[in-house]
Amino acid sequence: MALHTGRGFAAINYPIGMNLGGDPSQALVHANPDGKFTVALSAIDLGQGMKSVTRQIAAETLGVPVEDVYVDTADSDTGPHDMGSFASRGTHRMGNAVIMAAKEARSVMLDAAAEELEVDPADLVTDGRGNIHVKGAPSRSITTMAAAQAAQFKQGRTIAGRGIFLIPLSEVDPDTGEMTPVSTFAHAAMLVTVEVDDETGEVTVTDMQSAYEVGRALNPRLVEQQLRGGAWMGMSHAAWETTEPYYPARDHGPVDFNSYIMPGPGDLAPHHISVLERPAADGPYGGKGPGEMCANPVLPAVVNAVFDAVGVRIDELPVTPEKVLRALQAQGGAKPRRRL
Amino acid sequence: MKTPVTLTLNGAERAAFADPGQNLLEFLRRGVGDLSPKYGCGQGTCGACTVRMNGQTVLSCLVLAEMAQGATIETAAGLATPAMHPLQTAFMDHFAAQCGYCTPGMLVSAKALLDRNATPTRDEVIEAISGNLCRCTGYEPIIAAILSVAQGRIRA
Amino acid sequence: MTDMVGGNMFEMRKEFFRDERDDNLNEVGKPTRRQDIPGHVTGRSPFFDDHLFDGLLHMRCVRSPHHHARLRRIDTAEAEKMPGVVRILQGRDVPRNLNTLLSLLDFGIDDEPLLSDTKVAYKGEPVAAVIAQTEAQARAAVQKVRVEWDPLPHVLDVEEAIKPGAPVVLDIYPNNKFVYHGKYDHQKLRFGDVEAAFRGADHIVEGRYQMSPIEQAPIETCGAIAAPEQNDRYVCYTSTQGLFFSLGTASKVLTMPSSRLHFIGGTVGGGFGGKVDSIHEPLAILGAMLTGRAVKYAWDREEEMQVGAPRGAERWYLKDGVMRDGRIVARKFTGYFDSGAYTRLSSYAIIKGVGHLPGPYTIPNVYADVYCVYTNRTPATAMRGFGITAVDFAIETHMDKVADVVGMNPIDLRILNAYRDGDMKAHRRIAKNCALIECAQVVAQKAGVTLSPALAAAASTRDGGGARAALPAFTATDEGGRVSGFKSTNYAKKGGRQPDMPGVPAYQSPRTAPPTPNPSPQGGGEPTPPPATPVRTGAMRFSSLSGFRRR
Amino acid sequence: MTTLETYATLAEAARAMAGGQSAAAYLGGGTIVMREVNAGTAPSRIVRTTDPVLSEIRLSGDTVSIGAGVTMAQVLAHRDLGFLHPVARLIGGPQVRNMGTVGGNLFAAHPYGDFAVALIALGARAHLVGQGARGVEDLMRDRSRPPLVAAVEFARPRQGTFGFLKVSRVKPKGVSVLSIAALIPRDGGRCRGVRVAYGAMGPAPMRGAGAERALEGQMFDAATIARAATQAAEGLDPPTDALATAWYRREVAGVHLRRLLERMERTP
Repeated sequence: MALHTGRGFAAINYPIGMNLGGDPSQALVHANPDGKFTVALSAIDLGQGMKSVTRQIAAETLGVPVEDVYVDTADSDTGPHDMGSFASRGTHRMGNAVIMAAKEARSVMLDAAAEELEVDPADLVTDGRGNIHVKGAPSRSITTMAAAQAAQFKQGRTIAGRGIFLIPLSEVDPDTGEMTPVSTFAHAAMLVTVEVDDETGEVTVTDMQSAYEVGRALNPRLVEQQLRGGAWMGMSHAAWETTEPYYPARDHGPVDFNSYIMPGPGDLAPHHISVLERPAADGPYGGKGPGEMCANPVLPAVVNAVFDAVGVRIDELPVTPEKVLRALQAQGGAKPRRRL
Repeated sequence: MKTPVTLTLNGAERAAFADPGQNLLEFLRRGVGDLSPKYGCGQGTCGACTVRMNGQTVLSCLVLAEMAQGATIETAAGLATPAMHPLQTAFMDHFAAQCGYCTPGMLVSAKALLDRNATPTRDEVIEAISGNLCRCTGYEPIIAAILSVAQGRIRA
Repeated sequence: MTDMVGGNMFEMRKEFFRDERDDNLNEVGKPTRRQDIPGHVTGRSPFFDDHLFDGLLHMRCVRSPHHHARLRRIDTAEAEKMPGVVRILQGRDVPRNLNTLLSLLDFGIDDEPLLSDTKVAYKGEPVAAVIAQTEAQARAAVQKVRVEWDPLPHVLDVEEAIKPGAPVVLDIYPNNKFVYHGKYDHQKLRFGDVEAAFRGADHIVEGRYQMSPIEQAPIETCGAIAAPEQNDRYVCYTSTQGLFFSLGTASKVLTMPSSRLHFIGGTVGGGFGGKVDSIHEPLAILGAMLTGRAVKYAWDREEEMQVGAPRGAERWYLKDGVMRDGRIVARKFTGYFDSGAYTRLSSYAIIKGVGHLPGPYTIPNVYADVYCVYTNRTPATAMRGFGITAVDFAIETHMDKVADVVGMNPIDLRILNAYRDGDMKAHRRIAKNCALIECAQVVAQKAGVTLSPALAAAASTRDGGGARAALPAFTATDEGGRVSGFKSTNYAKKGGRQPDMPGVPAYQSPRTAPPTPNPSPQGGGEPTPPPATPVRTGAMRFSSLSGFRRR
Repeated sequence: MTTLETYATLAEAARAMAGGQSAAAYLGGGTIVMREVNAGTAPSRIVRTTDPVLSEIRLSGDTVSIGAGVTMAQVLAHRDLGFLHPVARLIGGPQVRNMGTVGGNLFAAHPYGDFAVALIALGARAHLVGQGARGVEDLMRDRSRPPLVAAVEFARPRQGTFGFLKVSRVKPKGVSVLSIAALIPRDGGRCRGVRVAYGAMGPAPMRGAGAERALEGQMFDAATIARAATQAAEGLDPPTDALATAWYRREVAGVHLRRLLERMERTP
């Protein structure tokens, strides 16, 4: 028996947002009389962190602490229209809509504060800790709570805002494919180390080294969640998963999690992640969206690593022990390349 | 014909009628209203419905509700008292949940581990959660969260 | 910020693109706890199935055991008599029993019934829905529904399906292929002249790549609960990934104004693309309409895996023309998307994929023909990386082959060919905000891979544009795959309003101008393209993908 | 609709299984029957018993007797059953091991039934309610109308003579690509009374005649092990499923048998 180690590399980019645009997102923001804010969305949080990232974006734009903002989603009676959580559009589209709504609410809040402080709203700034004060004169200050109470009960102002983000639809040329698919791309590079058992064809991923460029990481821990979980899914796509083990035949299709297999907690490889941030010109605070692309580089990296280890190329996913063993037999045994 | 079933759920006595062939998962959810155990497969392959029955972790979708008569059941809903259990705090601090659907079952398995082994190794943690599938996190943050409690490294 | 978790490093490499960011913000960039995490760890987060209704009814579907068959008749008499059965739905009960998901964007023609009543085109296709007091009773009654089938020949492979004489999956499509722009049976990408470039290349590298069908496998299966709400409305708790997507679909197929529908979701047990199809909401609501009771329709795990739409299989053929020094001068793609029995989102994913070609590289000659092919398989739909994952697998495995042929370090090869700010892309827009080179360099450094000095010093912000910004002097085009008898619809004329966008926020660096100008609404987010090539014909609207109506 | 019948003794349960107007399923730990109940494919009558005899583990002299209702977790908790811990530990996850029983494992369809593989290698006999005893191996030949099993009984293997290996794609909890159990008693260095059993290499757990012949009466050394490996797949009829084809299972059976035997040979 021999275990062969190999390393494989892949690099990818990923279009952020619904291809060709035409996918609006709307947001509503309003303050309670005590200066706490509610963001009403119809966007969906399926684990990616929509509620959390829009909450931070709203707090940043309003100039209040994140604890003073709650994101309510998704109720079609209260949350305005949104296309949905797919195509890496959530953070990019909804984030921008929330900024627009929060800006409007903030300006009313500053107007109310200005009237109380008898100053020009243009001279006011927020400290992000619940206070509004005159630029350069922190002593001339009012709390967001007092401003909100004044707006509601004295001045009769609604501290609220509406936001929408839409990248209008692009045309596609039937003859050349000319189009404007998206406005920004995320990036990734991945180097995977595998061990291949040349008697059984079993492939073990032993290490992952990655770099992901995600625009601004609006919340680094949410980004890490996506990248770590997504890379695990990429590893799973590469060597474990399929609904059709004998594609294109439909025989032996999995019907449970014992036959539809994914890496277990005992199959994990250490994953060393580096995050680069090149802000997107039209992303919310430069954010892009790491959720979808994070799995993509792992698939080819694993296939390339298997080639590096034993010299066989598995061009049909998933890389099952059987495919590797058959290829090894056809090749007359392992022929390590070790190019990386 | 419906069958009356009385059990102790997270310390309180609860009773309801079980449909013929109804499993404990559906009984807990629709019968007595504890929605923390989740349906993920009804086949015993995902662990989302994990609860403790008389101290042992079981897959509630594979327990006939009638057989829980008189049993003591613990679910994730009973973890907070109301202060968060250290495991819950650790899951929050380690970002050990994304969609949150596997989390209640995962916490029940983790609690069962720490109750019998206060200082598990990484491999013991992996073994303890091997019956609970997570599709979001890649498991690593969950393992880290459980280990952090075991090693008393909970960030408040 | 660096954090070690079980030997898993996580680091922010702030030194890159530092002058393009302001890192001193109050909330953005902070590792704030998730807003929803307390609900998750206490089991209180309300997923669609965590809403209790008195007397909740359960729906289960009768499904085709055949890949392809005609429906002669459905006999529900025995099933109606089964204990607990309240109602059995068939196609005739659905007000508008034909839909395609993206018709809400006027994209694609209606091709899929909610409950098939004449023919089934895949194994597992629903033909009736039993509503009973318990799930067990619904399951038992499903077994008693008698269906008479006339099995038809079927086809499961994309390249078999487009051969002359192959079984016809859906007769509205020519040769089992979606029609793009009412003009071609595939989507074209033409940039320069690949054949000429192949002739001048030192090496030709070819490959065939097969992506497998994959289940999104969220731990929460897909489903919805609908119930009559006060004031003649219906509430629907759903696991959908697109609340208004599903609401709009229900409104359409039930011919019910959206004002009578109240959709509640937003807390979903994983989706990964598998909860976009809006299959459960309309049937659950229809059940509630016809029984006056709360109705739950959800897949069990087996249905989720075999009836729920997977990430479709894709087959890609790649051909590269490469110079000795590793420069790729031409790249040709032929792609086949396995859409399964119906369109769902596959036709659309192909446009996304084509816009992505040839990957993150600047290649002067690029060609692609990509086909959306119908087969007698479970319809495909979105999944994480939709339209991109499979072709990236093909591209990056192919890059490894190219590196092998020219005897080059695979990372060097990527950086040498990487796109940079200012380069012209094959879809005829200028590249900006690039960072592929930096990602590759960071990984090489971490993994101890020595790059050639020139490439180790390369940057996305340098040496792009100039000649690399030019469109090809000549682009070879063709009329291959021309179809007739189809015409496109026009999205723009149908409410494709292009509002001005006051206050569209754009991040502005305090120190230097952003790398590129903000997108203008009309520009769709990228700088206005240079004039199109002379060969370009009149632009078709995106919606023209929606294909066509019979003349 | 499903009805549950609970009986105080195994004998009554057996009578109920045999009698009654409609078919019945015997409910042990629930991991098999309840899945069928949930899927609506179980018989309408579910029969169980609370008979304490089912959960007894008895060791007298060299004889081990395990009640059919003993769970995998109970096997793992029993100090004197250490040689079976590597088997029980690889069955399901913690929850399944708390529920799944020794008796149920005898009748678990492919790809399940790894504990039965170990029992076959150990030469276990199953005590059937009112039907005397039958070899577990023999019981495997027809599992269509399973009799009620009270307990399984076998001779405790000598230290280092019993080995088990399970190959699965998912770690630490995954179903079998294949599993192998081997009993290699030695007498003056020679293998005597060898029993090799496979899981997921046939319609049910079965003996490996080829490997046994290669080992029986031979010195337990590298040459013998190599010979056994080449004959490992003889007489096996592995299924194709979502995890592997029959070809693959046959192809690697010898490799894994060799690895198991080498491990046993290294650690006497």
